[in-house]
Amino acid sequence: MANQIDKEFISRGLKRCSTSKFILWMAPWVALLIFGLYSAGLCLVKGLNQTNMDNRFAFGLWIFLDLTVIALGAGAFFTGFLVYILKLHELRAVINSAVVIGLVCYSGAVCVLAVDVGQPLRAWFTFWYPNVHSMLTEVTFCITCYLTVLAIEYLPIVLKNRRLREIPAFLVFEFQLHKLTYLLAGVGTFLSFFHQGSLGGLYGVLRGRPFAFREGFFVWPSTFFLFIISAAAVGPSFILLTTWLVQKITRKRLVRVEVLRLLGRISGLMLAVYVLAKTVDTLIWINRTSPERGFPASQYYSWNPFGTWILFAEIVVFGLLPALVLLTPRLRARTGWLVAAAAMACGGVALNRFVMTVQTLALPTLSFDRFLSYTPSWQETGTFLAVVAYGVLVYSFSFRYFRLFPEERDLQAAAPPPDKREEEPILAGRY
Amino acid sequence: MRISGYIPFAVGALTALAAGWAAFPHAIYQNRRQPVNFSHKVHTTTAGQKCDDCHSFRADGTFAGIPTLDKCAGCHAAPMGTTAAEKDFIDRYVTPNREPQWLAYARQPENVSFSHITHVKSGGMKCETCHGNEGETDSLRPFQQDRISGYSRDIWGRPIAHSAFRTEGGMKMDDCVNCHRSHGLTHSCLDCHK
Amino acid sequence: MTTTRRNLFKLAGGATVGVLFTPAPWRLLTDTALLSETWPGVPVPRHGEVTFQFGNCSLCPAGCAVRARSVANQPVSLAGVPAHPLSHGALCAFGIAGHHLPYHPDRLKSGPVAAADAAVRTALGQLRDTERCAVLDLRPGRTASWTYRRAMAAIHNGIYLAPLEPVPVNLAAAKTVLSLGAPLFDNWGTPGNVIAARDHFRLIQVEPVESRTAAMADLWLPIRPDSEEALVLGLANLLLADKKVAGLPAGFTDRVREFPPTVAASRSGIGEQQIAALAHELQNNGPALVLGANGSPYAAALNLILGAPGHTLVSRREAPVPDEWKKAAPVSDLASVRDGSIGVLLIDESVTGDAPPWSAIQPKLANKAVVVTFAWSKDGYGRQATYTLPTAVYPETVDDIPPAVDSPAAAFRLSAAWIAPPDGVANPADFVGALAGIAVKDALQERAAAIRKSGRGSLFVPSSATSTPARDVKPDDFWKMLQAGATWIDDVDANAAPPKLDLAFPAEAPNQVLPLVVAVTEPDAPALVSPLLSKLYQESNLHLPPQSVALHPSDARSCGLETGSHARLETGCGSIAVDVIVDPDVPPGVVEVSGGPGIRKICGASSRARVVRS
Amino acid sequence: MTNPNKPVKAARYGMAIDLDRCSGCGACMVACAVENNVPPAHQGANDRKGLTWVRVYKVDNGGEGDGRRSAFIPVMCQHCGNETPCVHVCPQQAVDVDPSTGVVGEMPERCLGCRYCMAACPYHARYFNWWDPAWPAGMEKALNPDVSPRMRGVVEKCNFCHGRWHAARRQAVADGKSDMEPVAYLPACAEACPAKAITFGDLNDAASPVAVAAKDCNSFRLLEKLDTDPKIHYISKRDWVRRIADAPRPGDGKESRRG
Repeated sequence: MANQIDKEFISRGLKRCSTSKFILWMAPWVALLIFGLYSAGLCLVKGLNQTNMDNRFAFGLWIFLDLTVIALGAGAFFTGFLVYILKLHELRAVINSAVVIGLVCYSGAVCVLAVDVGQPLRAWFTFWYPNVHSMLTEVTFCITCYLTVLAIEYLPIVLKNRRLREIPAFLVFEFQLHKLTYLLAGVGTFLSFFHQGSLGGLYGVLRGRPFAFREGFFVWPSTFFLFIISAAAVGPSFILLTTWLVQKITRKRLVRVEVLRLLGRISGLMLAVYVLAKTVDTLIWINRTSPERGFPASQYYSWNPFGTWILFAEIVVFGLLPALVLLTPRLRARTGWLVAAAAMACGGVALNRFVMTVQTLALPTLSFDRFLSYTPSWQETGTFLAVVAYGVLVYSFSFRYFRLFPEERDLQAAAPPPDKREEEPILAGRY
Repeated sequence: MRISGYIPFAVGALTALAAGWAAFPHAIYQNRRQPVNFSHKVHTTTAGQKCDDCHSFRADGTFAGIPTLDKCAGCHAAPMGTTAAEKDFIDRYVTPNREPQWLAYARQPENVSFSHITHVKSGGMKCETCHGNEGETDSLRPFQQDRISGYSRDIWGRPIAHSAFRTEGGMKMDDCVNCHRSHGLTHSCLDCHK
Repeated sequence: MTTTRRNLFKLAGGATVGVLFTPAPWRLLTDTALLSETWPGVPVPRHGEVTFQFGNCSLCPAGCAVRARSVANQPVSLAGVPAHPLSHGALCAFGIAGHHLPYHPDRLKSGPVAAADAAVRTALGQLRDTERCAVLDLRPGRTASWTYRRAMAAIHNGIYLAPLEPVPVNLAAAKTVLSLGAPLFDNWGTPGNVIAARDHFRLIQVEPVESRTAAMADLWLPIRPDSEEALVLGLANLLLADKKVAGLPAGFTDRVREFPPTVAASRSGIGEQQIAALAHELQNNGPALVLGANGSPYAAALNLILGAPGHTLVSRREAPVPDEWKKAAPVSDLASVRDGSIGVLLIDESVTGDAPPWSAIQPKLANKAVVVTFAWSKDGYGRQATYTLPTAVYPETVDDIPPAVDSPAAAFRLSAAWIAPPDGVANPADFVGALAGIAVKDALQERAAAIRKSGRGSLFVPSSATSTPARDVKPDDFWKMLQAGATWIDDVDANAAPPKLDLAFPAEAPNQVLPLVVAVTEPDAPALVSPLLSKLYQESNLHLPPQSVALHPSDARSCGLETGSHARLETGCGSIAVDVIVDPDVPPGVVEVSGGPGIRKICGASSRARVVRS
Repeated sequence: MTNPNKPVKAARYGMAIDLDRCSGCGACMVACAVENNVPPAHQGANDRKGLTWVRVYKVDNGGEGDGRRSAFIPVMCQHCGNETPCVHVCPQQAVDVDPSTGVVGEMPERCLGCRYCMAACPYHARYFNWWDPAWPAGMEKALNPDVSPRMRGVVEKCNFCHGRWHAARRQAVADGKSDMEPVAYLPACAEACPAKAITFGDLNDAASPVAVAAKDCNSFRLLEKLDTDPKIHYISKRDWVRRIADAPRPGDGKESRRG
């Protein structure tokens, strides 16, 4: 019976695993989600003393991962930008998936932020008494607005569902929404542009933390722009990565390999630009910005474990390297290289966000400070795992019932699923 | 789609609107009665007292607010009039020497540092400017307390669609800020907060 | 109109939209935000009239003058009295939050007063002639102390025990101060007085660890642990080279000959030239003063050589007492009491003072002896005593405060009593007085009258910040002013004989096999301190937490200890549980001990210790 | 407030702290907590999760053995005058600089506890309420009515004892003066310091002791190169002490294990 209802929701012509298998796959994630919600609840009820953050480490795991997640979610706006503004129609193959990923990343990040503040009941003050000078205000406004945009972009995907289409009103509504798509893409791009940037600005403006402080144009420090470029660079990489992952887990062909390569190429291009900009910025910072404020840049890297290696890793190993791989057609042609490079690109941005948040706070500012270390408590980790679980659940659900990959049906008709020799992926997670 | 299709929607909307505008503004407050049925009118007219005869300043500039029992007992050791309210007051509070638990309509939240003396002495403001015609009332209105925040309606809660008890109430932060702005006296939050 | 599922959805949708256009959701939003202002559990301070009251802090013998800012007669903050001739407006960290003590969670509020009284009376009745009834007073010289002495004189076989009072010091007269590890800036004497005098003398701190005092000194000589004696002998060797000093015990002069500068230098780790320079400075930049650990005969000998008595070491008259008190029991020393001879022991530890370790008291007790202690908290003698009776704490109790070691003239001031003590606390003076059938209710007033009658000294009135000769004050005003926080200060009598110094050198102590040398670098805390002191040792690491010790990593390793591990501190006088802090700034072979109940009792007398894991 | 026709004289309150007089007794920290209703430590609190608006650090010259010398330095909110780092980052205007006093004010009731300002402050002068405030039974009677206790989850910091500022002005009016005339007010730490190491006053008033001390040749401010224009001036005749104002140099002048 349930099986029957379930089947009715799956779009025509798409092969999806049996209900029981699907439930089997979802169960562990639900468990993880429940655990995460419990730890988040602890932080809300008992207060932030449940975390290992303290007066010096005012930000911790949560902010670092929020920044990372939002950067990875940038695929949504950037792909939208490419498809609807720059008319790269090949990418329509992944746009829906991109929207879902974006939605998941942003909503997840916002939820964690709500736990991260000491008085969530007052969170709305930021909208009522905004301080226009604060980067955080900019972030809050843009992210909330963009989250709404994503929700609206997500609607048509939902409404295209086989059963929901039967309701005429929804059909009409969805049709109307479609007219908006271009506008939404434009607005989304604009908003994302700003909050990705202001997330960078968040640290770039800290005049009191010369390690993070950067000069810039008008009110925006250089990190503002670096974050935008880096986000745009890893967005496609992350979509590439997820698409590939889903293909592996479901053992289906969802998009043409050319699409993945295109994503890789775009990503590589942006990454190259980013690495260049980042290098210039770092040089300016080392030679002018930091010394002018009385902080010789050399001393930042004399505190173990954060030696100069971290700078090298950030720019060369996880920046330049993947960029080169993604830009060389011969390497890009090999899926292994392509995926590996994409993964490295994502890792590079994660590392950058880590340096901006955690290392900034770990470094002493006063001569009688100490270098500080910090390890998140299980409640902190748990709260974040909730977001991961939530992401997987929403994505799996969307994948099962909505058409995230428009080309999927045709591809299934055309070619048999890839090599059978490959052993069963974990959790038998065929949808 | 026929018009009838919208009827349930309209019904829902109207019910919600009615409830939200008519019922809610009253439901949010709980009405508490004052311990004694005190008449400002009698004291200001018949007894011919001024506000600051009872609501006085201390030497350190702090405001005594509602007078304590001994102040009242000064006159009301024995009944001066014939009203039941006075007799009741003497029996229940003066004789057993028990402080009545007055509910202060206008007490600001703990985080506000309001200096009466500054406003009255160097600001030259009248009591009525903020407290309205409190001094002429013949009986104490019920103390309206917000069920959630616990604040008195006089200092918190804008008149919702004129369902408010009184509309002149000049003791909300906005009222303070407006007046200070008009006098060019706003410097920072900590001017008035503590 | 059928109620299909779809229609219900529509209804709900309509309601949702409708509500958004009513004040309800928005008002709930703001109200919950306001709820977070009046956050549950956050107390609301009491409001009322602000008044200022004056008094004196009785937490330690310094007795600093205090001005309390009270709201509705409840002190909410304390401050010093700037013009005060003794305390110069200073208050220490303990004193500044003294008004919190009555609310301390560990404070004793009630005890078996009646039972203890009965037990003591029966015990007194059954005392054998060889057994004695003793009062142990931690802070002699108070009016309460006189009550004890009177009572002990009245009671058969009564004896009054108190620690020896150190010879008073006149810091103002000193130009060079050599401190052998005396914690001059950790509530030694009267903090305000030390600071006021500080600008006029040169301070040389000889101490193995860099204590706060060492940090404030003009010269800090990091000496090898437990070798102050060698340094003193070396200095004496140089100073005695060209002159004879009367009154030095023969044994000492012989020892001195064994300590030419070379020996002293090699023993103490302080350079030969340094020692020579030190000797030269002490001799030529006088008057000099040597401060040692409590009653160190070596410091005393050096003072004698430098001619300190009469200049920087003075003899002090006691504040006058009524004549009928004169026939009170003499002050005797615990050591002089025969072992197993005390049948009834009454201990007044409601005041801080240097308390003998239990290991010193215990042998003096007869078997089945009744021990009653008057205390603020269970710590201290409470563990061993038969009865622990709660007393009023500062600022609840009216008592007088005898002058501190650095006050050259006698003084008489009353401790502040701003807060009503809880029912069920005992007043030790009343208790002991009642045993001897003496009414002591007005003892303070009687003594005040006696002081006023003597016509000596002057009275400082804090409210007006003026000093007037006592004889110009009307007798009843005198008492009133004292109650209002005034201080009577005796005038120094010019023709007083120089004080006798105690040069009794201890017989070579059987040197214990205790590896570590105790360094006292924290002020000795009173029995209770305000919970806010956590700012100093928990929420920052400015001070050592109470009941803790600091060790050099090497020592810690050899004891198998690390930061945070629980251990026992063992000295010749007993042992106590402590927490360990490993700190590379502590020199090897030294254990820094914190303040806190009991820990000083076992460290005061003996200077060596051992830390063992527990 | 004042009668409008009376011009408001802008003050710039600041401090000069003589580090050569500070013996690290901690009286200022306790006095501050008493005055500002800072709760005692929760048993889980440590020196990184505690609440103390002024913190006295023990600093040393990095020498070993005999060469080692220590000093004590009280660090409270430095009340930065130029582009105050914390003011610009607060998303909801919970922090502001009072133009009439120069005091950087923190509004716990407006704060949502995002702690961005703490990350922005180079002096670590801001503290977060990690726990619900709790006083031993009865001790709440001794709270100061001029300062409202804070709730859990908000940031708080030194505001030069603003409660005393209010009280002083109230008193001034009661005495028939205008409340905007320079009133006699002294923060708790300055009043409590037994060594009289803390001078407090109006830096705009060139004759005031604090303004004079601030111009002393031995006076310095922490991390002056950050160009935040702090109003807390430190004074020391010892060169190595003056050097602690600079940026950290790994290896030397590190914070001592205790202090």
